[in-house]
Amino acid sequence: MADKPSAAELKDYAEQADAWFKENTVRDPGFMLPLTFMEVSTDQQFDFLRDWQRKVYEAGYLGASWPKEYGGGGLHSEYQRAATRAMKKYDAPIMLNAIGNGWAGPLILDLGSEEQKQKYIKGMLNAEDIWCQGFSEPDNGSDLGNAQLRAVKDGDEYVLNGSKIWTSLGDRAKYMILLARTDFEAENKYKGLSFFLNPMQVDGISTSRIKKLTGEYGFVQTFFSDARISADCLFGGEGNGWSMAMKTLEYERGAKVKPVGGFFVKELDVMEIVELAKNSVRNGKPLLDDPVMRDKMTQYMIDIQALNLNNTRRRMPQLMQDKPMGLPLMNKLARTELIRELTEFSLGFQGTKAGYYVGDENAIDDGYWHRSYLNSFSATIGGGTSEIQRNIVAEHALGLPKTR
Amino acid sequence: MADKPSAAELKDYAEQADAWFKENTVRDPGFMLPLTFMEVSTDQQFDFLRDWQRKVYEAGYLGASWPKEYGGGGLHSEYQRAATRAMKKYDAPIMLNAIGNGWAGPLILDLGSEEQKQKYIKGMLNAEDIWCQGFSEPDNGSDLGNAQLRAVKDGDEYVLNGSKIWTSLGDRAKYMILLARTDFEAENKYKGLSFFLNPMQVDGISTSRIKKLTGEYGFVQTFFSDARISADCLFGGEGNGWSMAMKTLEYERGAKVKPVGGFFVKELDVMEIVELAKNSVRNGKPLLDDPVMRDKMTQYMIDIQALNLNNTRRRMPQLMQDKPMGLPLMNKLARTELIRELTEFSLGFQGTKAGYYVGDENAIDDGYWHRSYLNSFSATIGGGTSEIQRNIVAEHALGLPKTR
Amino acid sequence: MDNLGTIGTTEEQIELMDVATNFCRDKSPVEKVRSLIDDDLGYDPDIWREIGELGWLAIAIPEAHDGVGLSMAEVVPIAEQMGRNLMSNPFGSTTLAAQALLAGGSEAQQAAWLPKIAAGAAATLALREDNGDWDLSNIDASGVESGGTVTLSGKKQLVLWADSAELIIASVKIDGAVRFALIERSALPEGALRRETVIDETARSYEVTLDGVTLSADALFDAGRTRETLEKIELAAGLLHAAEMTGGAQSVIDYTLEYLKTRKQFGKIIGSYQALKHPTVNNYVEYEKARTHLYSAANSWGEQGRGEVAVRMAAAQSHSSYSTSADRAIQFHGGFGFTHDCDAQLHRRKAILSGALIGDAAYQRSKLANLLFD
Amino acid sequence: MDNLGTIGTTEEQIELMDVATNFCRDKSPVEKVRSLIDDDLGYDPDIWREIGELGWLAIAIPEAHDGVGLSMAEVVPIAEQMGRNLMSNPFGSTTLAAQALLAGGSEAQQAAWLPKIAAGAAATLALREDNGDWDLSNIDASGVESGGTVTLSGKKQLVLWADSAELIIASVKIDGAVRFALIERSALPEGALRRETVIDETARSYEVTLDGVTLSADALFDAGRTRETLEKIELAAGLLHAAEMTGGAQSVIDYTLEYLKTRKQFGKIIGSYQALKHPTVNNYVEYEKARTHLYSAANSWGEQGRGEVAVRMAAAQSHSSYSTSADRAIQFHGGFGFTHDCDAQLHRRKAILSGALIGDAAYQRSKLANLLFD
Repeated sequence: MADKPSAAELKDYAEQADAWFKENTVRDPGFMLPLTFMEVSTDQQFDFLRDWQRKVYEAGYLGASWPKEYGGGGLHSEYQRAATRAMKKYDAPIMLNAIGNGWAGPLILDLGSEEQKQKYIKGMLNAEDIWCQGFSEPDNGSDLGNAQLRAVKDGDEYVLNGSKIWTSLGDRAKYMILLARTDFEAENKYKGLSFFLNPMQVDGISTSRIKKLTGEYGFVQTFFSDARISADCLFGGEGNGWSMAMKTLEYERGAKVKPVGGFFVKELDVMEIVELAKNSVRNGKPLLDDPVMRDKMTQYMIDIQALNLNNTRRRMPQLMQDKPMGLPLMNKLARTELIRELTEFSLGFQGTKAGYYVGDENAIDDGYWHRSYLNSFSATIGGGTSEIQRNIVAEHALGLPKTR
Repeated sequence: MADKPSAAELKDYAEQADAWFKENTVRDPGFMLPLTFMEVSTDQQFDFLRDWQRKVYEAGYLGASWPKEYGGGGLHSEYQRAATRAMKKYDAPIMLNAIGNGWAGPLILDLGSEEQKQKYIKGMLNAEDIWCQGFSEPDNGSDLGNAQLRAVKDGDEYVLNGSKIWTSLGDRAKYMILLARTDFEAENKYKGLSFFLNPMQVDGISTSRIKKLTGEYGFVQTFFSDARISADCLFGGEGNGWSMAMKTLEYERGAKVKPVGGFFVKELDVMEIVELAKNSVRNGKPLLDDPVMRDKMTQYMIDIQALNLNNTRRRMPQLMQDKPMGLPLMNKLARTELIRELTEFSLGFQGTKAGYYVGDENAIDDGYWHRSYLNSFSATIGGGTSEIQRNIVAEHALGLPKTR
Repeated sequence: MDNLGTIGTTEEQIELMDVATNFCRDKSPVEKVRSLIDDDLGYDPDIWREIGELGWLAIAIPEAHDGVGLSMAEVVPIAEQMGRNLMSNPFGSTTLAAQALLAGGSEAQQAAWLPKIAAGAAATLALREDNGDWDLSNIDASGVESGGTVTLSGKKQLVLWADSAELIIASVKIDGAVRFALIERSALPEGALRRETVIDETARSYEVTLDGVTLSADALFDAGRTRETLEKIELAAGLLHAAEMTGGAQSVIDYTLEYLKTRKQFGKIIGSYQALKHPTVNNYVEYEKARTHLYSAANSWGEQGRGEVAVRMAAAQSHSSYSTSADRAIQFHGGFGFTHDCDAQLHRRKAILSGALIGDAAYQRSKLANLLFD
Repeated sequence: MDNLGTIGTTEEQIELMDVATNFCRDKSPVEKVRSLIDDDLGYDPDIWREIGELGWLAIAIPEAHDGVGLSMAEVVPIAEQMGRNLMSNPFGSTTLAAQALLAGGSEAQQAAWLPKIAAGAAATLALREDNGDWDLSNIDASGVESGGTVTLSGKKQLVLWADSAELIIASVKIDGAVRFALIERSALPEGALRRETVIDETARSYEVTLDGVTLSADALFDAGRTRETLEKIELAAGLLHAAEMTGGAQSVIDYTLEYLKTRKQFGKIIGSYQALKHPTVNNYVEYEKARTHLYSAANSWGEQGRGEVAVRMAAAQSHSSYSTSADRAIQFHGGFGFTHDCDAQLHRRKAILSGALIGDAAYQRSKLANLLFD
């Protein structure tokens, strides 16, 4: 455990980080940068973000607080937080290798063997090894526990058959964290699941790109037909797949393992929409002179401010006595629904120009708002739909009975 | 079956009716008149409405198209419709005996014996015999089919034990249409139910008034303890209670039996709220100069106009091809929820005066709007909550599966 | 209020509803709609010819000009069924051009163009500009008149189906006043049309550069007719798009219902979950309101005052209903809803374009408020 | 935007939160709340005395005037818990009167009254009038000054707890300018107070007739302090009511949850139906937003600019959250919800009164918009 830095040490580091990101952050490479790792569509975007992650890592501002022996910086997590603040400050691009750094990495650091740590950690930090996630299946979008992809032990290998879907970067990944069914007779659906660190470059594993409602690509469906992987890929032991998967979700919520740094999803900058509103004209008058728009915009400001302050309040136990799970569990629901509403609302600022889309020279902000609205569904649907989220809040924060 | 009147005959009658209601309609007796038969609170209100119904009946404008031999006017239903139009035109008070004329009457005329028709119809038309409804029970508010009030046959009597709730006019009624359980071993909950025309002035039947959230009275709970009624009160035969109850609901929707005439519920006159809005001042300016209020008010006008036009469209088969049950089934849901929203919205017109309630000289419109808002829940809850209504529309108009 | 619309239908309207219901369903299955997305023209010329032969373009054109002599009321069920089946073609733009000619065109101009349109020629309107304003009188494109000819300049945006239109009626400012110019597409210089990328992939829209276009002064509408022409166009467009959006709302709700009735999660048909069921009921209720307003608008069309109130109510309600139903359709289809293969996005995108063209629900309400409360 | 509030707490605030949580829960069970509805005074004098002894009325009063020397930030958790337990008494009106004295009172006026208030004397403000306006500078009650005495006339409405207050601070117009007058209730003529029927049955409100009330000219606040006094009152009232409404929202949601967890229909606990479960989650989310804004407002209280933004956000969010949660609470309790015995209506009525007193969510937003966008 690295020592807590002195204020002076931290200040120095923070200033270095600030200077570095000030100098190195490219905000407009001349093409649209993805707001989330789920929106990487073109080779251009992929290559740019991969290079960017490596560059940040090599500068020491990614994985700074992960163990030195596996490729991290070995520093106290305060350092990494300072670096991440600098990235935010300069609106730096996202970190590409989200599943690796945010999900697989923490799991391996927490429960992996020495060999596994040696083998996987550095490659995910420098973005050499891209990771993807194989939880959802076409027939079990919301019902992860019901995963049906079959993994049958055969000697020192597992034979995989089935399909996974919504795999971000699946066509570019070297590894997949895979939830598969090893036991079809288990007493309940969860106990039959096992968790694998699955190599993607294997015969019998193929991917096909999924065209999103935005017209872009970003997800793939992955097909497994008699794909053979080494039994060493099993992680956490047979039958423990569900608990491993749940752990990755905890890490994602920031539990236990030190933060890898950076961010995988760019939060919509509210002020952007205020700017759009301020610069929009409706029937010859500034949009924000229209009291109906003002009123709605004000309500959104109230919502946005509340969600931003919630992130601080979550760390204030004195204000988290009653229903302590409420704020953490509602965050995804509230934030993703707000962004959907807000981006949809922004279309109403654009008058006839709302008819244009990404790619037309007449489109306002190059169609950013239309695209953001359509993309917003990836967050209200992915990672548990808003409907599922409401069940979770109701059952785990409010103590209401399950819906059968 | 009475003959269809000629245009001339109808015109004469309509003119007479118009003249009569023009002359006889009292709109402001000096106290607040109930908007629905569920809101009759004081003796003053009750006596006034009872007299009014008798007067209308005796003038021949209520039950005009019900059979002459039982006390009706024996005319074609076009006549009654003309009379009802006149009542609406002059904003006449409601007809008090709703359960009698709207529910029990049609049932008896449709399926009752000669004796029953002789015994009951005239008394309900002239409001001599007030009727009430005993379907809901304290523990089965929404689940009517689960009624538990026990009716045990004993010789030529039934012995009743249990309780009914939300009985409008229950403390003033001579008869109750009662849904009771005669068979606790029936194969399903519905088959165990029977339907009674139950006399209220019987030993062992007592009522207690329920104070509404408005602070007023209007409903009672009725208690039955070893109350004995004649077996002749059974209607439709043992085990047919559910289908009898369902029939009363159909009649209420205007099926089969000729319209008795008048109305039991006064529809909120939209223009009243527009007037309130027009006359309201907010921060020194007319409320309707406030574009936010204008915008909301406009949306309500769109909603109100749609629901009013729906009543016409329902009778236009050419516009009811797709999902024919949709409009009829959604009407209660849409209308009652709209009235709740609209009356709540009206509180926002009143500035600091919204703090006052019925009875204060400073209250706007004597607190009419606050009272209407609070009372609006009787319609979003009573007769099947809005949540139940959504199930009904989903399952019977849209063909979605039942929620278990 | 005496300016609220009433509801009613005409026999012809209902007959056309029956014909259009079958025709649009048969000729525009969704596979066809999707194949046309990648087609330059954007519609099937044979079907377009059939539409002409059916006389649908002639419905609201007077018999004197070889039309059927009915009104926009009878056009409504056709537009509704086209919207319901995502059938995209110059029907709407052509109908609006004919309405513009009827409102603003001289006898000669009408005689020159209405029979052609009635016989199946496509036409369109060029009204919108870079200011994005829904107030169509706020324009910068201009014309200079001298010696009997007019020279135009400026750009018009969101000109639907311009490449298919034989006639483009453009609004331009001449001596500070808005005028309408009849432009034959064939008279446009090379490169005057730029295909635009619009949010609705089933539509075809063009930016039209007027620079250097010259025409004879008698290709202009009379200056005195500008105001009523603008009003007529706005109302006709509102009614037409309300019809399309209402049909679209019906179809996206049915599409969602189909999924809710068949898709299983957690071992249950998802349509049995009230989280999906009840919002769908709410959307259905809003759709029925929209359809009621639509046929009230059709019925009140042409009545002074009432017509505009009814049309704007229909436009506002259909836009909000279509938008919300399509938004929920995406959400309720879960992962599939996020794919381009799910039809929900086709509807969501179409609703956005329609709102952009005629003014969204909030805009319609702001206009309505003036009619209702002032 | 640099005028957005931040969130934080003080130790004293949290200590008071713990004390108030227990005190209000123990002293204000709902049976007691209901028995007080029929009580003329409207609160339990012994508990009021205890509140004085606890020093709660002294919290935001400077030590120089025998106060604790903290700020409104520390009053917030108390008001929140009172709202949560529907505990009704002159705490709020007295606190606001003290804030008014601090903003507008002379040293002598503060010295005369703040120690009394700190020691437990009730006070109130008389600001509202028949015009119903939320703009407190729009008043007609007036005073005429001559020879060192002021003669008042006019009526003030919605004066909370006037019959219990030793001091009534009334706004009146003198020579066309809004002034504040310190009126000892004992100095009011017979019949000057009329108890009003307000929507919240747990509150006590009076109409105060000022006609014939005369007082010495030094019972007026300095004319130069009027503006800041009005602003201070509006903000303090906004914060206080936001706290009450936030506590009320928490409590009506918990009350609903309790019912949803125990009531059965169709053989199932009704809380398992998503039709009730999901809207309750939405209401809960809105409540948590309100509470976050509340403690941001408390924390930002006193910061120029930020303070008002944070307070109005808290007021807007708590009013809409409380109103909606209570409205749904009535609905979700079914038939019982429609009865006076169900506590949901107590909350719904209280939310209406609070909105009437400080300005509802829409009003707060309209004020906010100016602070945020202009």
